Amino acid sequence: MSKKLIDFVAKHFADEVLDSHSRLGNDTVVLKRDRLPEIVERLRDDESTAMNMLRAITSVDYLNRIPRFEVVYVLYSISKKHMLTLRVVVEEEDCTAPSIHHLYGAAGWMEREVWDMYGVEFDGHPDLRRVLLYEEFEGHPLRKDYAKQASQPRLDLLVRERDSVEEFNVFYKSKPSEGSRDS
Amino acid sequence: MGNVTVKNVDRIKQTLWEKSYIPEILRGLSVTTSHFFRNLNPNKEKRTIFTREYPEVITEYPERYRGLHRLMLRDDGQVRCVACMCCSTICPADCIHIEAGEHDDPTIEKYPTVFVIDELRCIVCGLCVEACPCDAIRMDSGRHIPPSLERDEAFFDRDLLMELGGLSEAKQGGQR
Amino acid sequence: MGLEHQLPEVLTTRLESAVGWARKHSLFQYPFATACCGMEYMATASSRYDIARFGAEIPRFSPRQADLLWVVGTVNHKLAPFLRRIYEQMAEPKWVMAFGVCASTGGFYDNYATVQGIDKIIPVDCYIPGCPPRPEQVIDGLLALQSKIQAEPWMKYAYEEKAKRRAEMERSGNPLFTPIDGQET
Amino acid sequence: MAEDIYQPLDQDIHTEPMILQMGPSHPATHGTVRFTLTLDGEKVIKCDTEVGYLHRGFEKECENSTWTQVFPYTDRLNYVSPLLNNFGYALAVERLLEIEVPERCNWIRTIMGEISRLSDHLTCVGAGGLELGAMTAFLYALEGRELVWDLIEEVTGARLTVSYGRIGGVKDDLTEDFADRWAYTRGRLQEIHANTHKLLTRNRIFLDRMQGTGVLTPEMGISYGYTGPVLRSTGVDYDVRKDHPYFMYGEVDFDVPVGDTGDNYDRYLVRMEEITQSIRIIDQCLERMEPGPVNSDDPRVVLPEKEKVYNSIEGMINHFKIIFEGIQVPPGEVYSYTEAGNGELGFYIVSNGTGKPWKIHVRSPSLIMMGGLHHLIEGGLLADIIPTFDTINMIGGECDK
Repeated sequence: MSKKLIDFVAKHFADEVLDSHSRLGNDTVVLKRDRLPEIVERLRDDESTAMNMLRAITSVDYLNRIPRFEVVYVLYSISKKHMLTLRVVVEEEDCTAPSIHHLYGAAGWMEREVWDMYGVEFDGHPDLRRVLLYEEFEGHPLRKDYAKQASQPRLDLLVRERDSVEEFNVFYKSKPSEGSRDS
Repeated sequence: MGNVTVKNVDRIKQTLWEKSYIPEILRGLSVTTSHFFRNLNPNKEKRTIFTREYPEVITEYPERYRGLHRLMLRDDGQVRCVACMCCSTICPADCIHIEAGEHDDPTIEKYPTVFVIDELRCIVCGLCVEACPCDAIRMDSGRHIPPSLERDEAFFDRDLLMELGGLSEAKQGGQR
Repeated sequence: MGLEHQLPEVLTTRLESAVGWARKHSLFQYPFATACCGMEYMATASSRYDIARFGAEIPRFSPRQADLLWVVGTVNHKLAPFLRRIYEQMAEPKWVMAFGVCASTGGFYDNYATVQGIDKIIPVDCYIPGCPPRPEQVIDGLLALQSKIQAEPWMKYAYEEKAKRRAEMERSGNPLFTPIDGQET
Repeated sequence: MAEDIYQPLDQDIHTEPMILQMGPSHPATHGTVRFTLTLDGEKVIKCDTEVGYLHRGFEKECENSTWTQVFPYTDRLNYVSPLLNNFGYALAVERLLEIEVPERCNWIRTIMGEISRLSDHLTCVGAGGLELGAMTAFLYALEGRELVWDLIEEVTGARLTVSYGRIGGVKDDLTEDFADRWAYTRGRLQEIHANTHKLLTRNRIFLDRMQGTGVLTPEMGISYGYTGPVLRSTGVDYDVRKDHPYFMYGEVDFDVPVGDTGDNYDRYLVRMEEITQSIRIIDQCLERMEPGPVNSDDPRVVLPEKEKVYNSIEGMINHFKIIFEGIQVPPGEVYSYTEAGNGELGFYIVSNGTGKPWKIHVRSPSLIMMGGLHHLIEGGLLADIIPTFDTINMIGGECDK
């Protein structure tokens, strides 16, 4: 895999690059946050890169690491058939990243999803609503410190906490005790 | 090496005759009536009736079909399971509940005093069968899990699962 | 009712079984299809398994015209109010079928998003296990429900029993049967 | 003069757009999705799509499972073609582990993947027919799907949620009489394909509903991240199988059908043509594959054979380690992508070197397509939503994760 794309970013935005590597067929550049839209726009419009498709935006929560979050952008060029992964570091206290919704249509919903799941705010996004969860939901479920089973019912439901051991016990107590067959 | 070509799909242009609906109605009717008459063929072999008459004619499931669990038995008719917890660990749905007990027979270390599968949580993935190190649990009973009218009816306990089980032929314990 | 008290016992039981028979063979269903099980629901309804053989072929996409609610697939907390509302819109007598493990118990989705079984929102009459259930399982479940409907007392007790059950549940503080605020059913 | 008479009347009629909620449980949206439509008469001015009614916490569940336990969850992403998801995920983890699978495994994955694609496209075409009133086409397509599922069940043991892929291989080899069974199924499928063509492709009612509705331009498609048959219908020949061959797609001949207008009818035609191509790929694979092992021989990832587990202490220990601790995947991250039924299915996987994934992100084609759906709907008629939504082929499990 050639490192053409990494070199391109390093050449034009040397100050922004924190780290870069090419591993397992993925070229990755770790960037500072603030000039991201500029870099992405350059990558999209320059003829030698022509990254015209945004494949995915996601975030990774490295709990107990500073900076805690990383927002990952996967760019692809349909004509040149090459791919570049940009990783942007985001602090926990200032959990924002610049929005690139004006560059790619797809970014609008992807950023909404990252906001929904990780709580990373995107500056300049016109419609930053929850997309998969509902408005009443508090917190961001894919953060590592959000408990897996902490549900927030919309109805005032009878919510039985699931406890499989207890379920089995209830089942067993309801039956007369029976001697095991083979002992 | 493969040869991959890009080709355009042909969009059809309707003729005036086709726009009049008539040929398409006829064509559609020809398809459906040909199905109809084929199934009226006096030679029953040539009919292609697709419907299964399920409750009257029981469907035979393929050999690999994952259905109701069964617990396999040893030669002496006791359960093979040694309560190693592999199946309940790998189960993504967490639907197997095992409590281990000491066995009187010194050659057998442990056996399950309680072995319950919540069939209403089981997602029939078959990971438990792969995880079992002693061929004790299988899902090839050739039966599907029966529906239940009450939640509690779906807990299948050890004795029920053993009734379905057969003798396991797996030999264990080296050349012993 | 009232007429049934005038009738001799033999006649009412006859009538009861006739009504049960009529009901169980004319189930108008509302498929609340959300997830994977919807694919098997399609398979059950189409040519190979042909659920029409059991008098349950017509899906009514209006809850007011349906009397059997199939909850086909996972219900999450975002969708739960809608399911509850659909259930409340259905006219009595009504039955609910939990289709697949997700609807029955939540299956292996044991997390913040999913409801751990629709029986926490609405009462369920029949649970069909399997993820997703084979059409054979669905037919078995339908037959089980049909025999339940047949056995259900109609003239003497059905409504009184249900009303009693509701009142009891409300008294015991179970919010299962209290209507949602500000919602007409 | 006539204009003068009517002008004041026009001003007097007070009209305002109507807001209509469509969904989340609507018969035409075969999935749970909600449109908030602003209507001017029958024309859609604005469409706000709301998804998430099937959000099941896929990513959270994966983070709490071992690498092997993720397979059942991937089955339920795109539940019409679960095998493609299985193999896509397996490929991603294998890239991270840097292991190669045996050749026969790759052939099997190609065959089973294409069989799954058949089921996906048949469902889409059939359901499209149903929603436009062509019930017969639906019944025929589902007949084809049942035949395909019979094959899948023979091999995997389940009709729909197969959990057949494994890291470093597949669960089981093909059955011995698979080629014969395929020969039968193939004949029936081609008959069904021909019948569907006869019923739909030149039918005027169908054409009137499909042609010129839900038009997508190539620029819009690329910008909104559309992939798969929907993007190909606009004339962009992007297909992961062609551009970045994986498994055995580099070894077989097939055509990538592309459309030129990007309307619903093109999407339908592309899917119909892909059914033919999938059949062609399977034929070639079955002809060329050779016997051999189906699982990698790497003891880190593949469970030892049952014989060894029963009879040797090393086998037993290895077995227990994989079951209890999970497969140990070296730290790192990878973005791996395959062509699923609806488009590019990407997995962005981060491992911290333990038996459980630190993060699994799915680039699900449906969710991304739903993000741009309002462009296809706005400006059209209310009734056009139904064919558009169908040919987009949004699958709830994949869209909402």
